Amino acid sequence: MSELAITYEPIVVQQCIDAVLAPQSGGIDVFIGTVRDATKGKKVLRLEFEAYESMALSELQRIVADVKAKWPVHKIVIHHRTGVLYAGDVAVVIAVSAAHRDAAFEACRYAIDTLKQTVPIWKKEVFEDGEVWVAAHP
Amino acid sequence: MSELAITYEPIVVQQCIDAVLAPQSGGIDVFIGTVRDATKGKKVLRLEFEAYESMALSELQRIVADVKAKWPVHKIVIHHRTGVLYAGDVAVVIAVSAAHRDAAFEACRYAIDTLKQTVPIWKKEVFEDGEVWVAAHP
Amino acid sequence: MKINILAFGIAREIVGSPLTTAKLIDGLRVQQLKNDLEEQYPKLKQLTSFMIAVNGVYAMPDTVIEPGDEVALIPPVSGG
Amino acid sequence: MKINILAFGIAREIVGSPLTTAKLIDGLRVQQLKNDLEEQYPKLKQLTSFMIAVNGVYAMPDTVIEPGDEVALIPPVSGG
Repeated sequence: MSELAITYEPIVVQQCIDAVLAPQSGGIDVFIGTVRDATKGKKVLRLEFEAYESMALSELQRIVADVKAKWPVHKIVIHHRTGVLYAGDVAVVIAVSAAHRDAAFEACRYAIDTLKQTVPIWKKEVFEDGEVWVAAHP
Repeated sequence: MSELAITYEPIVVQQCIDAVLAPQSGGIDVFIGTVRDATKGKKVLRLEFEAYESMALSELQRIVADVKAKWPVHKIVIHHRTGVLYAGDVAVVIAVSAAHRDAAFEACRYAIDTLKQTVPIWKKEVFEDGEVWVAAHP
Repeated sequence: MKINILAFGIAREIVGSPLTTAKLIDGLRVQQLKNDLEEQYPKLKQLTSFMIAVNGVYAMPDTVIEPGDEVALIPPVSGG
Repeated sequence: MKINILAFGIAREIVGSPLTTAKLIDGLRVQQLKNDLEEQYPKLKQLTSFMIAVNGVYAMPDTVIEPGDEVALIPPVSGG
């Protein structure tokens, strides 16, 4: 399975975990971003994700390189979904294995924080009475 | 599925994740503790886990209560395996869901750190030339 | 020179198309392109941020746009 | 009074059994039981730590052991 993916298909969390399992690893941290059914108390009907796919993959590659330079991690997998998602659907999975849990937790946290700041993926929240591109306006 | 378990059966990570998924959740953090094939460069043949089960469950319950008092988490699942485990086997899974990732990451980290300090579970590392109860001696 | 410009998310909605072809002066820098676009599409100025990527990399304001470059309008990202 | 004492991990190996029955004086406190056990099994003193749980809860040194209590020897835990 590929380390990085931007995909229209549902993400299978177990496959991401299996891909980072390594006999020398003692800890795996996994972050799973899911679609919430409401934002600030307002019901969300669906989310629509789009990506600038080639650039998103190269920005993800940069995150992986940064992570490997900063922490002694064994393997890292980042899969992000695009298209139309509903409450409870998995939008992103980041799995990181390391010999010890410190590195796994810190690297996973850094990866999702940086993804949200730099990777060209956008989501539109669709409500009953309108839609909003998340973070687009102050 | 029960929130807390000490079990001889293999832990199915996906079931732990499914159990914390909630439509109001936006982030799930999962820690998976696995058996390493070596400790300080020495090959580990197997690990043997034992638990003081009734007390372990009540200490886990205390961790869950602490977590829920400290962070706005939705659901938390902690499953720990006992018996004989080999390299790559899953020894513990902690899954935490929350509206936002901060709480999920911090609560999951707190839970595994506290588990390792307070929950009466013991592991013996078996090497080719002997065996050692982990952390027993200074 | 003629150049293809990709637009994503709300920027795509503001410019009205995921791909537009613009006629740019030779030696145009990213900052000037940004200014021109904001003049043509004032709604771009209302965004929290608005970046230009050239060939799949966030571009510096003084980067010169070359013929054949892939230019993209990047509104605030919101993945995850 | 007679009392059942559970032992786990390396403590079980040191005392030689997962369950022993000890004859304790009435009103015995946890600290005294600990001292008595360390005298009887000096290897307990070599552990990084050695706690006593009474009825499934870590016990304070001055806790009095009552008839029918479940007492357990808790060497350094190492789950996870």
